[in-house]
Amino acid sequence: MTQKEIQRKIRELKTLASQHRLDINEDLSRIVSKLDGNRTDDISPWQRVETARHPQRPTTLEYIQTISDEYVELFGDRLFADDPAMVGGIARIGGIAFTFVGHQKGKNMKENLRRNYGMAQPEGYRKALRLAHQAEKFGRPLLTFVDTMGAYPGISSEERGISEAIARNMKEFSVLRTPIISTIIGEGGSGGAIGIAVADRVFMLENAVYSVISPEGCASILLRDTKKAQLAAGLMKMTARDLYSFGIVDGVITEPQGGAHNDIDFVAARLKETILSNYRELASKKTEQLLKDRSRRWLSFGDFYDPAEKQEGFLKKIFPWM
Amino acid sequence: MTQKEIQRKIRELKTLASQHRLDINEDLSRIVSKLDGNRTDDISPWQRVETARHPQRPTTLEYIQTISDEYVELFGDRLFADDPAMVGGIARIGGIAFTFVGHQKGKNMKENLRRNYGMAQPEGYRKALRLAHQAEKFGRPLLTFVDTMGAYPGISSEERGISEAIARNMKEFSVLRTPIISTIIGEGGSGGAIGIAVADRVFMLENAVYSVISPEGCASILLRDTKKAQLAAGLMKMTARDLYSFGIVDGVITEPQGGAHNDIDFVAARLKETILSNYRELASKKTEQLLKDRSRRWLSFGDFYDPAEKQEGFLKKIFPWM
Amino acid sequence: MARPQIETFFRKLLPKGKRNLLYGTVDDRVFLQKEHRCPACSKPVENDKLKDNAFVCYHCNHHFRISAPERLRLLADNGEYQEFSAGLSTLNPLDFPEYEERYAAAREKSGLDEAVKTVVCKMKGREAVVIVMSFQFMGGSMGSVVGEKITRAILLAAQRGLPCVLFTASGGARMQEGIFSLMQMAKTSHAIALLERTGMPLFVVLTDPTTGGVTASFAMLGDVTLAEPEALIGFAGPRVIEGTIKQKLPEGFQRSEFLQQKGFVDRVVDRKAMKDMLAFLIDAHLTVQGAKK
Amino acid sequence: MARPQIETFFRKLLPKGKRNLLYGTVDDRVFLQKEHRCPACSKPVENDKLKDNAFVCYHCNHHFRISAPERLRLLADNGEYQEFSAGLSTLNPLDFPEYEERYAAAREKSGLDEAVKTVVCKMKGREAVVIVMSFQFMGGSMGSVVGEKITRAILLAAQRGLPCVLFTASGGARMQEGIFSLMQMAKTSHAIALLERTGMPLFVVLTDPTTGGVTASFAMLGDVTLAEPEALIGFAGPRVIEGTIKQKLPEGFQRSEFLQQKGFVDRVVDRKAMKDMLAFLIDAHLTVQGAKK
Ligand SMILES: [Zn+2]
Ligand SMILES: [Zn+2]
Repeated sequence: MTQKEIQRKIRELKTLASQHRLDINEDLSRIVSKLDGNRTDDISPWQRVETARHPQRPTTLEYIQTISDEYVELFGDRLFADDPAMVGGIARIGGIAFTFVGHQKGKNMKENLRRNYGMAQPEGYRKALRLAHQAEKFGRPLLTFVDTMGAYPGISSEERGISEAIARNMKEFSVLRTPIISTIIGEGGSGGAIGIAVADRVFMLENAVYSVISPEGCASILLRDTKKAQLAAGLMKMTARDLYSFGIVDGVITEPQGGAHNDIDFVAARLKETILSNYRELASKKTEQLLKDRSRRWLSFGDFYDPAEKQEGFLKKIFPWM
Repeated sequence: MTQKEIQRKIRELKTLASQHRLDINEDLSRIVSKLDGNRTDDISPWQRVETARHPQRPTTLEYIQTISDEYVELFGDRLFADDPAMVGGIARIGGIAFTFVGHQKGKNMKENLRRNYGMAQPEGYRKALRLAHQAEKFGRPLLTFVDTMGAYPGISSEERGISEAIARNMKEFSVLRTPIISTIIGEGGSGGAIGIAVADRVFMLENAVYSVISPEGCASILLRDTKKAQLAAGLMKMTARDLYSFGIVDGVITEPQGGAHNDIDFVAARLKETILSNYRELASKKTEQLLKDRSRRWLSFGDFYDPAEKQEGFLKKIFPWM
Repeated sequence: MARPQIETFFRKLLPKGKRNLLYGTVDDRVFLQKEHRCPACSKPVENDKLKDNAFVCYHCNHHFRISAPERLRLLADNGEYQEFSAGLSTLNPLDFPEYEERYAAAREKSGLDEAVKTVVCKMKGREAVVIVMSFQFMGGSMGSVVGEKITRAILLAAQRGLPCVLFTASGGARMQEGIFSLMQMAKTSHAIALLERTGMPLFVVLTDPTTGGVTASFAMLGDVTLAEPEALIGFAGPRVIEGTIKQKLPEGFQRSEFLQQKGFVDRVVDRKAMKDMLAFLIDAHLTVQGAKK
Repeated sequence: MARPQIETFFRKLLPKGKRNLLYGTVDDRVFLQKEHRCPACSKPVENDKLKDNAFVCYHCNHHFRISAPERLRLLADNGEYQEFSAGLSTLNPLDFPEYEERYAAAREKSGLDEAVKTVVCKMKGREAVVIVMSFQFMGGSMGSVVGEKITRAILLAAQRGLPCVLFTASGGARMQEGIFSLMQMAKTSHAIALLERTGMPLFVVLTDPTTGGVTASFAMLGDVTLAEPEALIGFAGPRVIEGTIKQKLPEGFQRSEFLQQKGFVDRVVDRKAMKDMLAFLIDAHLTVQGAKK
């Protein structure tokens, strides 16, 4: 979290300076570049976006197949339908039975039509929640894999309550009595992504992106120019490295040159190792501790100026364990 | 339960007699008629059925309106739709806030089309369950009112899992941590009825009927003659008096001559009194006791010959509190 | 645990010509004929070859209906199981005309004592309570005996800390038992609520056909719900629905694959893969770290 | 509890000609004009008469958009409330261009300090934590400040054992805060999970418009969900959906009444009946026998 702390201090400094009408931007950017000194990031944010969207990028089921000893896919939300844009089931990985859920894109036009390009509808999120509750009931840890442009923005999706489904998932995941490890493997698009990404640990593949809106959406709405998506990709700070520096994700999983599709085994090995080592760490905690830590994590997100500097104090007062 | 005990003994006697090839039917029927001696039941089962289905028979919302100080109807299952065939909400009755749910028939063609003649679909049962869970969460007792030919037997209903919805309701109601009082106010048709009728106390209005299948269905399937519905109505033993004698329902609420529609205030007063007095009794129990008693009630239903006579013993062994 | 299979025992009691009824259960129309044809692909099938293939058509994968003893032969290690509550029988609680006669006839014709058999057995070494319904006993209908046996078996799993596997096959309620039959829906559902609290899993396997009150109770309450291919599964029967909507039902409606697509079945599993699947699921639900409380 | 209304305080700071902006909030297009017409029925409305009618068109019952101070004037007994966490402001966590300028402009133009106001007040004598969003502050968008204030207010209700009432009005995420904005969806949802455990109720009132990340988080997590008539409520905005499906949306789509019909809103309630409704619901959720544990 030191990166986050530094970033935060810099922002506070900036606010203070602007209140006192001091121009310290130049000095600040020098500090920032020194902090970043040891990095050579010659891959642009837009290139990351393109890699994350690569038609051959490995999907949830491909990773599951690669990292598990054996797995069984399970279907349906028990309410309305099975949503092929969201898969789930039970996978034995390193001898441990995990429940998994994840967005599922296709690799060709036909499969993408069936899977709606990984844009899940309410029944997808409700399937994920059903399987999460099963995991909780039987003490299986939960793995989630995020890879979606966003929840499907269509009439059917709205009619059946996509908002309710996403909201309920976040609430229930946040207090699920079993360890949850989430990985953004491709696109982490807005509410559709976070609808299955409330977890104890969140990882990103190196070329994955995670954002409140697509670069195109940002360009169109905020920059009022749909052609500025590449610029927006940078401004939105949506790369794995950005989010790691913000402390929003816990780690970045290296990809081979050019992206995960060039060597899925390489990525899967690191993914598996990350999952197993983090699972072991989480499993060693008592459930109450696990939930307190998760609670602390999610309540802490946000960056704002508080004149009373009482954020910590406030939460501590409300919940002594904070 | 003495009525039930006697009936049971008679059946056991009969079985024993038939095993020993004794003809005691004549003697038995004399005993039965003596037991029934003080009753003059000149209303046939079929007349009960017709009264239960009377187009002007008071509905759930009419009873709620009549017995409550104030009530608010609440809508929707939070999943797919609001089902007008199943109503629900919060009613203050005698100063106490109850949650209520019930089938809702219409009083004219237009309303019946909207309410599907009180034949609920999955969303209706899921609305009932949602409201039941709310009642549990906030410690409100739950009232249910049964008045349906049955769950809607159509494509939409099957597609969205009417079986799952009814099954889940029975399971959840059976362990709901708040008192439940159910009243069959008109037709209690099969799974569609019991889907909201698992309760601590079940009452029937005098002319209500409650059965696993309609007399017409029974006539067609078992008697192989659709015209024998009147006969079937008697064979199925579906009147309030029958079910009370079996110990399936806990009491029968008197109706005025000709049926409840002739004087709803008369019936509502008795209904309200029944609800409030039974609520007070149930509320005085600790929750664990309430649930044990409910468990015992529902596990005990069924009538069969057990050579080892170990039914009681078996359950006691499994659950010491039985 | 070892005990002679009731199946074998009953077989010997039957006249020679009718012995294959027990294995042949399946669909009476098929097995009462001398020559058997697959009802799905219409090709002739040899009895022995069919039996060796778990009563799955070796031409087209059609799953013939099978009864409890045959199901247990396929599932239980060495075909061994311990049966419970086998002696229960109906008391005809409504005094329904002809019920007792039909009941006796069903016993004689099927060689079974009721529409459900409840046992404890091992599958690939995993011990479980296994509940198996038989459609050919009065259409697998649920009366007091069926409800009681299923309830006892579920509670036995709860008490012993065993997983529970439930194979359904039923036309619904035993109408001759009227309201007593209806109450079994609530009773069995409540038993599952009690099982839930023990953390023991319930695996339901839907087989052809499963309809009516059985579908609308325990059949839909599994932690994991499997189904054999193309089984008919529904609440209202197809004819009732056609009567309601006044038109023909679409192809595949109320079949296993349809239910999987509609979100009510976790997975359609071939009969021959069922034992492996159950073993995997039992492991995944029991051998893990243990539910955090 | 009593404290001068911030509303009044800000009003005095504004140049005279702009003071009615605070009351007029509503829809800027309407109130920046000298003559006001109801956007629904197009009839002219008098400012004072409209205000006396809770900013509901007295011709056609159209509910004008109102801001937090106005909402609280209608709800809080004697218009009195105690505000919390009022001083929080953005740090522009992404260094997003022009964000700070827009933020400052929004503060000046609206007279509000952020898109949400969190208070404790009484309604017909019932004390509650009340959270009110204001659409005219940057489209009611949720950034870190909005998420934090809502989270704190919900947790305050949990700590004090007070019911919580939440009026939504938002275009969704504050995009300038990127991922930090997205995280507020999870944060506020988690706060509600914590509130749930205390047994205190959350009543959500959806007002026009409520879309995007706000709809897909706390807006949909009330124990009871009310909505003002004809409010636009959805996840994706109508234009986005029309872009997806390449056709016009049906009449009434994503409106309160539609959501009630689709099962996501408990009841559409007129603004003038809202206070009575909330009082009834608070009583029904608090004064009962107490949840059995
Ligand atoms: Zn075949
Ligand atoms: Zn108007």
